[in-house]
Amino acid sequence: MNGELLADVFLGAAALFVVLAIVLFYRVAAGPTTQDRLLAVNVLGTNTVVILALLAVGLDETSFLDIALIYALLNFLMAIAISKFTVERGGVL
Amino acid sequence: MIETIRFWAIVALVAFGLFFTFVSVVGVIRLPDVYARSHTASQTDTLGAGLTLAAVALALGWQHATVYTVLLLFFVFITNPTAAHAIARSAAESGIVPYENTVDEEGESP
Amino acid sequence: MSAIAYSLAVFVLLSAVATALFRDVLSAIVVFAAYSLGMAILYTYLLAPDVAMTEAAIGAGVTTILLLLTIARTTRPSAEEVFERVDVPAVVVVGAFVLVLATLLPDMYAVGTQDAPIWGQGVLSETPTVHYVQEAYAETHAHNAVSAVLASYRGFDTFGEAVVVFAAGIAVLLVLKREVFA
Amino acid sequence: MSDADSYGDTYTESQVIMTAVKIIAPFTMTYGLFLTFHGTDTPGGSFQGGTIVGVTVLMLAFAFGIESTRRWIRQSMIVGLVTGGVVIFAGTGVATMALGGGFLEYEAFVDRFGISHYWGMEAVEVGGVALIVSGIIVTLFFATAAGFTPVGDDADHHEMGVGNDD
Amino acid sequence: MYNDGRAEGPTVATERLLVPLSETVTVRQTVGYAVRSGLERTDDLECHLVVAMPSDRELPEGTSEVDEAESLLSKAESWVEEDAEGSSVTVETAVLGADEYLFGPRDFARTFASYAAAHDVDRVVLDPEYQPGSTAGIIQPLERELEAAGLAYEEAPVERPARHERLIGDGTQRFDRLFATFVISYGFYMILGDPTYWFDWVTGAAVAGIVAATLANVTFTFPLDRVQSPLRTVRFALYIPYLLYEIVKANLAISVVILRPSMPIDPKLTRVDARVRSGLPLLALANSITLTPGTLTVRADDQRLIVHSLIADAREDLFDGSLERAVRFVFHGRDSAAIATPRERDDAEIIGGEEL
Amino acid sequence: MIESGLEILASRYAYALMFVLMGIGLYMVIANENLVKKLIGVNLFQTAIFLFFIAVAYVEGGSAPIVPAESGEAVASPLPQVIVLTAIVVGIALTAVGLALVVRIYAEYGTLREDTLREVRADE
Repeated sequence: MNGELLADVFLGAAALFVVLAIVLFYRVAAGPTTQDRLLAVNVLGTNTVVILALLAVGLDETSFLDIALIYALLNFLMAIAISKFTVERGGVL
Repeated sequence: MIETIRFWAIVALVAFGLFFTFVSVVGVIRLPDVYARSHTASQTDTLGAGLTLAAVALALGWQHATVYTVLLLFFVFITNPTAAHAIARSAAESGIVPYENTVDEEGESP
Repeated sequence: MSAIAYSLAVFVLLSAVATALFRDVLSAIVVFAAYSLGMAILYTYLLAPDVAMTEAAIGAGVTTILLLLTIARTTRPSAEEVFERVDVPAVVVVGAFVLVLATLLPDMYAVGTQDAPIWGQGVLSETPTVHYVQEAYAETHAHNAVSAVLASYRGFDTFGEAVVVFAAGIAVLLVLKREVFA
Repeated sequence: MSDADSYGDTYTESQVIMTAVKIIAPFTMTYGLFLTFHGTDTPGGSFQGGTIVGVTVLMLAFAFGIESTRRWIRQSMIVGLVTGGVVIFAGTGVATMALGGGFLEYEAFVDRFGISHYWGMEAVEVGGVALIVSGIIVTLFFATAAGFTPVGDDADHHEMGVGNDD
Repeated sequence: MYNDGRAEGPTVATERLLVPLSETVTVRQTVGYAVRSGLERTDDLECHLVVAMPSDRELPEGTSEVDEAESLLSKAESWVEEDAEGSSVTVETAVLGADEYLFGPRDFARTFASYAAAHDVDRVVLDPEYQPGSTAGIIQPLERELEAAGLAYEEAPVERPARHERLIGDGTQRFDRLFATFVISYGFYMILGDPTYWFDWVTGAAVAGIVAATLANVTFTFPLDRVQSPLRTVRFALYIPYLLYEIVKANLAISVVILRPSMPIDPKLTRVDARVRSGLPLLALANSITLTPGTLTVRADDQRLIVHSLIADAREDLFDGSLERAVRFVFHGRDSAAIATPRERDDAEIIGGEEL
Repeated sequence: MIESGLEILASRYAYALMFVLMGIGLYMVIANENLVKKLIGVNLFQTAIFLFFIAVAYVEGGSAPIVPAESGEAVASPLPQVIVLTAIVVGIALTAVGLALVVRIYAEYGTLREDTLREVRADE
C-alpha cells in the first residue's frame, strides 16, 4: 500500500540531496584554497553514495547499491590522493 | 499497523538524514576556514549519511541487499574521518594557519 | 519523477563550466572529479548501472589520479586569479556549434520513449536490442545482458578493445622510455 | 632509488591513513574480485572488477609511497598479468576456432565438451579482460609516476611546481 | 679473543657499549656482533644492555612489559657470556624509561642519550630491526634523532630474514596472518555473495587465497595474538554503541551552534599526548576523535595528536579523555581503562596555529 | 511557441545537456592554453557522447538490463551500454597516452602552454 508512496519519498529525498549538492558547489567554486575545494568534493562524494542508495530503493534496483559501494571506496582514494598532491608534489614521488 | 510504523520510521530517518546533511552543507558554506569546515564535512555529513542509509536498510527489510547498506555504513564510517584527517593534514602541511576568534564575544564571524 | 534528472543536469553543467574556467589546473581536476560524480549518478538514473560503475571507477578514480601524476611531474601554473578570462571568439565558435546541434533537438525522440527505432517499431521489428533483451538469457545463460553482449555477441569487439588498452600501455611505456627505464 | 634502504623522502605519510588503508585493502581487493566473478549475473564485471583491483594497488601506493609499492609488486608480475590476459583471451578465441567454430564462438565448446556457453564467457571475462584491465591500470600508474626524484633541492616545498612560470 | 695481529694492539682503556634490545628476530645476532666487535678493539669490554620501556610502569600494561623486559635482559646476559668465550666482559643491564611514557623516536633517543652520558658510553650498537613496544618502523627516525643527540651509533650487520620494508611487515607469524586474512576475505565474499550457491564457495576460496597471498603481510604488520585479538574484536563491538551515542550527542550540539545566525564558534588548536600505541589503536582513537563533532585530528605523529576543536564543550570532552579511555579499554582490557585524564597528566594544552 | 520549446527541452533534456557539454569540451580544447586542461576537455567531450548513448538506451519506467525480465517489463537496451563501456576503457587509454605525451613535451620544451610552445617551436 505504502510502496509507491515510499518510492516517492526516496526519490524526493534523492532530488533534495542533489539540490544540496548544487548548493555545496558554491564552496567548490569559491575555494579559496585547494583543500577547501577538495573538502567540498569529498562531501559531494558522500552525498553521491547516499543518492545512489536512495535511487536503489526508489527505482527498486538493488544492484545500484554496488555502485554506491564502489563510490564509497573511490571517494576515499580521491581524498587521500589529492590531499597528498597538494603537499610538495605528493611527497611520495 | 506495523507497516504504518515502518513507513513513518523511514520518513523520520530520511528527514533526519537530510537535516544533518543540510547542517553539514551550511557548515561548509558558512564556517571561516578549512579546519572548521572539515568538522561538518566529516562528522555531520557522516551522521546524515548514516541515518539515510539506515532508512534504506529499513525499507529493504530482510533481504540480501540489506547487507550492502550495512557494508556501506561500515566503509563510510572508516573512510570519512580518515579522508577529513588527510585533508586537514595536507592543509597543515601547506602551512594554512587556522582561523582564531580574536574577540571572545559571540557573533564574531567574518 | 524527473526532478532528479533536471537537478543533476544543472549540477553537471555547473561543474563542467567551472572545470573549463578554473585557471589552477589542480582545482580544475578536483572539479572534474565532481563532474564525474554527477555524471555517474545520471548514468545510474538512466538505468545503466554497468556504465555508472565504470565511470565511477575509471572516470572519477583512475583519470583523476593520472591527471594528478601528470601535473606533479610537469608544472602547475601559479594562479594569481582564480578564473581564466573567457575567450570571446572561442565562445562564438562554440556557440555556433551548439546552436547548429540544437536545431536537431525537436527531431530527436524524447528521452525514455519506446517509439525510437532502436526498439524495433515499424519496418525494423527485429533490432539487435530487441533480440538481446529477449534471447540473451536463453542463448548465453547470463542474467546481465550487458555482460552477455560484451563477452559473447560482441566478443570480437571486446577483444579488439582489450588489445587497444594493451597497446596503450605499451605506448605509454615507449613514450616515457627515458623516464621509466632510466 | 634502487637502494633498498634509502627512501629518500622525509615526508612520511600519516599513521592514521596508513592503518586505514591497511584495513580497507583486503576488502577492496575481495570486492573487486567478487565483481569480476559475478559480472555475468549482476551489474559490474571484469572492467569494473579489474579496475577496483588495480585501484587497491594505487591506494597502497598513495599510503606507503610509490617506490615501496613498486618494489613490492614486481615489474615482471604486472607484465605477466597483462600478457597473460591477452594470451588467455586470444587463446579462448583460437581454441574455439580449432574446435571448428568461429573466433570466440562458444558453441564449439558446447558441442565438443558439453560445457555451458556460460563458462566460455567467464573465461574471457575473468581470465582475459580483468587481468588486462587491472594490469594496465597499475602499469599506467607506475609509468606515469616513474622517473621522479624527490624535490629535495627545490627551494619552495609547499607550492608544487611554481618554479616554472606558465 | 686476544688479537695480536692488529697494529695498534688492544688498548687498555675500557670500552663501553650500549645495546638497546627489543624482541626481534635479529636481537641475538646484534648482541653477538656487539660483543665480538667490542672485543676486537679492547679486552676490557663493558656491555650495557638496556631495554627501553615505552609505557609507564604505573600503567596496567606496564607491569607485563617490565616482566618481558627482564626476561629479555636475562636471556641477553647469558648470550653475552656465551659469546665472550671466557674473555672478561662486564655486563650491565637496565630497564629505561619505566617512570615515563615514551612518545616516538625522539623520546627513545633522548633516553638513550641521557643513559649514555650518565655511564660514559662510547658508542651504541643498534639492532636494524629495533622495535620497542609495538611501534613499527622506528629505525630510520631513531637514527636521525640519535645523530641529532650527538651519539655515535652503529648498525649491527645482521642477516635479516626479509628485507625491511615500510609496506610489508617482517616474516614472523606467517601462518596466523595468512589464516586471518583468508578468513576475513572469505567471510566478506560470502556476505556479498550467495552462501547457498556452490559457485560462490569455490570462487570465494580462490579469491580469499589470492587476497591472503598478496595482502597478508600488508594488512597485519602488528603482532597478532591468538587470545587477545578475538577478545579485542569483542570489546570493539561493545565500543561501537558508546561511540554512536557520543556522535549523536555531539552532533546535536554542533548543529545548534552552526544554525544559530550568530554562529558562536571558538576554534582552537590543541595538543593531546594520547597513551595509546601507534597503528590500529591510534587509528581508532584518531578516527573516533574526528567522528565526534567539534574535534578533528589534524596530525597524528605517533602518540602526539594535534586536534582542532570547534567549540569549548568539545574541547572539555577531549581533555577529559573519555574516548582515550574507551580505546584503551578496547585494546588492553578493563584494567587499563582507568587512567588519569589528559588534563590531569598535563598532556593536553591549547597551542597556537603556528605550531602546526 | 516558448511553451512548446520548453516542452521539447524538458522531454529531451539529456540531448540538450549533451550538446552543451560537447560545447564546453570543445571550448576547453580551443580556448585553454594549458595542455592538461585541453585533455580534460577531450574527456568532457567524451562523457557528453556517452551520455547520448545512455539516453538512447533509456526506457522510462523500465529496469536495468538484467534479463530475463518479468513479463511486460521494459528493459533498457544493453547494446549502447556495451559500446559506452568499451569506449570508457578505451578513453582512459587515450587519456593516458595523451598525458604521457604531455610529460614528454614538458621534458623537451619546459612548458605546457600552447602559445609559449608555439614560440619555442618557431625559434628552432
